Amino acid sequence: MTRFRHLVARDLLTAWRRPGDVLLVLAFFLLAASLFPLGVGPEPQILQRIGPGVLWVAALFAAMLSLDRLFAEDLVDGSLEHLVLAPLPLELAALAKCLAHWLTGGLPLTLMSPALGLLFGLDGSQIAVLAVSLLLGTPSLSLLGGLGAALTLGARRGGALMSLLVLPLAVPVLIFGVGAVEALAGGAGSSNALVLLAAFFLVALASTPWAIAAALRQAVE
Amino acid sequence: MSGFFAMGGYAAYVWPAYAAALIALGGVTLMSLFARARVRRELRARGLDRRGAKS
Amino acid sequence: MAGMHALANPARFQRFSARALPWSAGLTAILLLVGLYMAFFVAPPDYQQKETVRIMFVHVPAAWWSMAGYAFLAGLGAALLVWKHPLAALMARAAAPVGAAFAATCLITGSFWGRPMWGTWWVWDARLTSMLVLFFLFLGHIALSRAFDSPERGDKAAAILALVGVINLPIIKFSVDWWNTLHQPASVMKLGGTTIHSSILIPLLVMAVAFFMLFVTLVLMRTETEIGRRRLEMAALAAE
Amino acid sequence: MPALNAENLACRRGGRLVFTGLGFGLEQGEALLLTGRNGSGKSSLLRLLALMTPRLRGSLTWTGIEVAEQPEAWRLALAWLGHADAIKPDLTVRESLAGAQLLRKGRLDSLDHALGRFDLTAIADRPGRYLSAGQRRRAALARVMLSGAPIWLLDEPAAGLDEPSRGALHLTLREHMKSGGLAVISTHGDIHLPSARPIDLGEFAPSADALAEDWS
Repeated sequence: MTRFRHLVARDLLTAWRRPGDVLLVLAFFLLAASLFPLGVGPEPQILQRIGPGVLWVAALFAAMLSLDRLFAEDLVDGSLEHLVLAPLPLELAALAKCLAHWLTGGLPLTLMSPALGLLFGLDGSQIAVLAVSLLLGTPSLSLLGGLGAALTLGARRGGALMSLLVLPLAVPVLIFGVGAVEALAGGAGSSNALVLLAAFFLVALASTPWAIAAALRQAVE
Repeated sequence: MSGFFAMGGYAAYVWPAYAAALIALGGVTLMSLFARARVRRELRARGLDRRGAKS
Repeated sequence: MAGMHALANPARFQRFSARALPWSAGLTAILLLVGLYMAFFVAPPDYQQKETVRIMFVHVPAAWWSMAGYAFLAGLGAALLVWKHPLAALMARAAAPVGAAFAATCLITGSFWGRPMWGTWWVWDARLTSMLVLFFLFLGHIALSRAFDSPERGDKAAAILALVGVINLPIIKFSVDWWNTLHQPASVMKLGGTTIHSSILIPLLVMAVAFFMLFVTLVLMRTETEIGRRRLEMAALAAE
Repeated sequence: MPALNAENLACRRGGRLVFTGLGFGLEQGEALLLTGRNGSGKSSLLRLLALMTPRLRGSLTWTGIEVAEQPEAWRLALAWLGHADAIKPDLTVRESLAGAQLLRKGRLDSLDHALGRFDLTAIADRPGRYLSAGQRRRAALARVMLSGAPIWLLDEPAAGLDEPSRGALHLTLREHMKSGGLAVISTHGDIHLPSARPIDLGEFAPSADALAEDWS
């Protein structure tokens, strides 16, 4: 367990010393979200209608942004070899990297989402459910994103290819995430969408680490 | 026969749909045939085709 | 090559496919002709959708075999990763584009089928949207398998993706259906009424088998090509 | 049966058969010096021993047990030095070495002896990005020394080292051997150890027909 905690702490320390990376993700989230009113027009009722969807898509892309550094730097500087050779299971090491990615990516996005909700004129309950849905959904993005990053290690045109691989798999997260906020309007309550988000996370937690480990082993072959 | 092609007035949907299927499936078939021919020609040129290679 | 399966040896596979190809190609052609004839001259127009229902005879088989094709890709992925089956990688490389072509066929014919009823070229119908995501999964598989300098590396990476993809496919399908019920409660392309009358079912089944044979024929042929390509690469490497 | 015994090893990388029929036996306190031209498979052999590159054929046993059967225990017995030094640009030398310790042994021993041996004490708190190549290499060697692992797999450890550092490396290697450790070292003739046996990988290069039978 100390090894797992150490890996997470190491990446957090690196992120702490390079605040630019986290700020870049947050800046992109804000920028992507603010483009839509410019494109669609400032009418409040339109913005409120498309707000949840826009914010979720922007968060999805923002989460993808910071993925290329997840394993690529370790491969280049040689620490990926030491990760593969570490006495802890590679699946656990992969989870540690994804957790660190979430703490420096998904979580800040979630904490920032209320502010952006105001940009779109969302009301209190919508902002609250949006934040909860992001909280439940972004961990899955870190897992799927981690897989995309590991699979494209050493590939040509890694960045764009990674999004092509990850985004189709992330469709359920987007659908349930936005669905949770929109369910409020229908008065049906957003609990079942949130439960589905949590269920997806459990499936991702069960199915992704082995794939990331297998992809990492290939990268050091 | 012309009645047949009219497709009960829906000719504008049925025929393009079948044309699209022909293009997509025919296309992948043709591409596969060309690729096979090209590789076979290259294998023969290098004397590696089945008859030539030690099996 | 430990754990040799009968057809695993490339040369033995090529002898098999050389014999099997003419038969499967011939069978495909015959079935297609029979199926198309029945689709246009035997099957009656649907009382509601009228003649447009004939698009179903191409759309539905394409949908079936693109989904089955992706499951096949995942199976090949498992064969490559778990049993180190040497041919699985080449067959996956051969099958992915065929699967993508079937998915594309399904998407295009589906939009033509929906056109008269909704007046729009693309209908965000649950099945079509899931098929669109499946199409992206095929593209991802093809792009990933070709994204590395070493083909073996690409094959294994794509195999991992296919395995994760096949686990997520039903979840994606469920989420799209769930999303569909949120936005368009009315379901869309009913398969020509509740019970499918045999006059429609038989042509559909014939076309389905025809499409299956087309899939098999293309995969056999393309696998043979991939073996040839890999042999050319080996020769080039050995010559260095 | 030697402590570390390899028989009939064969390895394929990038679709090419790199070597075949390679075998050796290492007792405790012995080292194997891998020599041979570039591309003869020195790094591939090291990576194969570390279970990173898959083994096409052959067996590898440590204390009589096939390593593939208990990979975790085998990895615990290894210290690895690759081409790259695995020194993180944003972490200081001390943090990198302490981290490597934690990752390997799950606990922290004193770093001072290793830092002193490779003359890193003065720059111990400098972030990795400000280190020169030689300094990074010395930090990587310090990590190997700190690992306390019985088997060292070193890929051209002396590359880029100045004279004093090379002396420190030889001293560390001799200490490791004396304490019963083993080492497999790929080198370009810059390692001189009394108890080391050279092995030229050129002798295990695949013959022409060995290559052909692969893709008949």
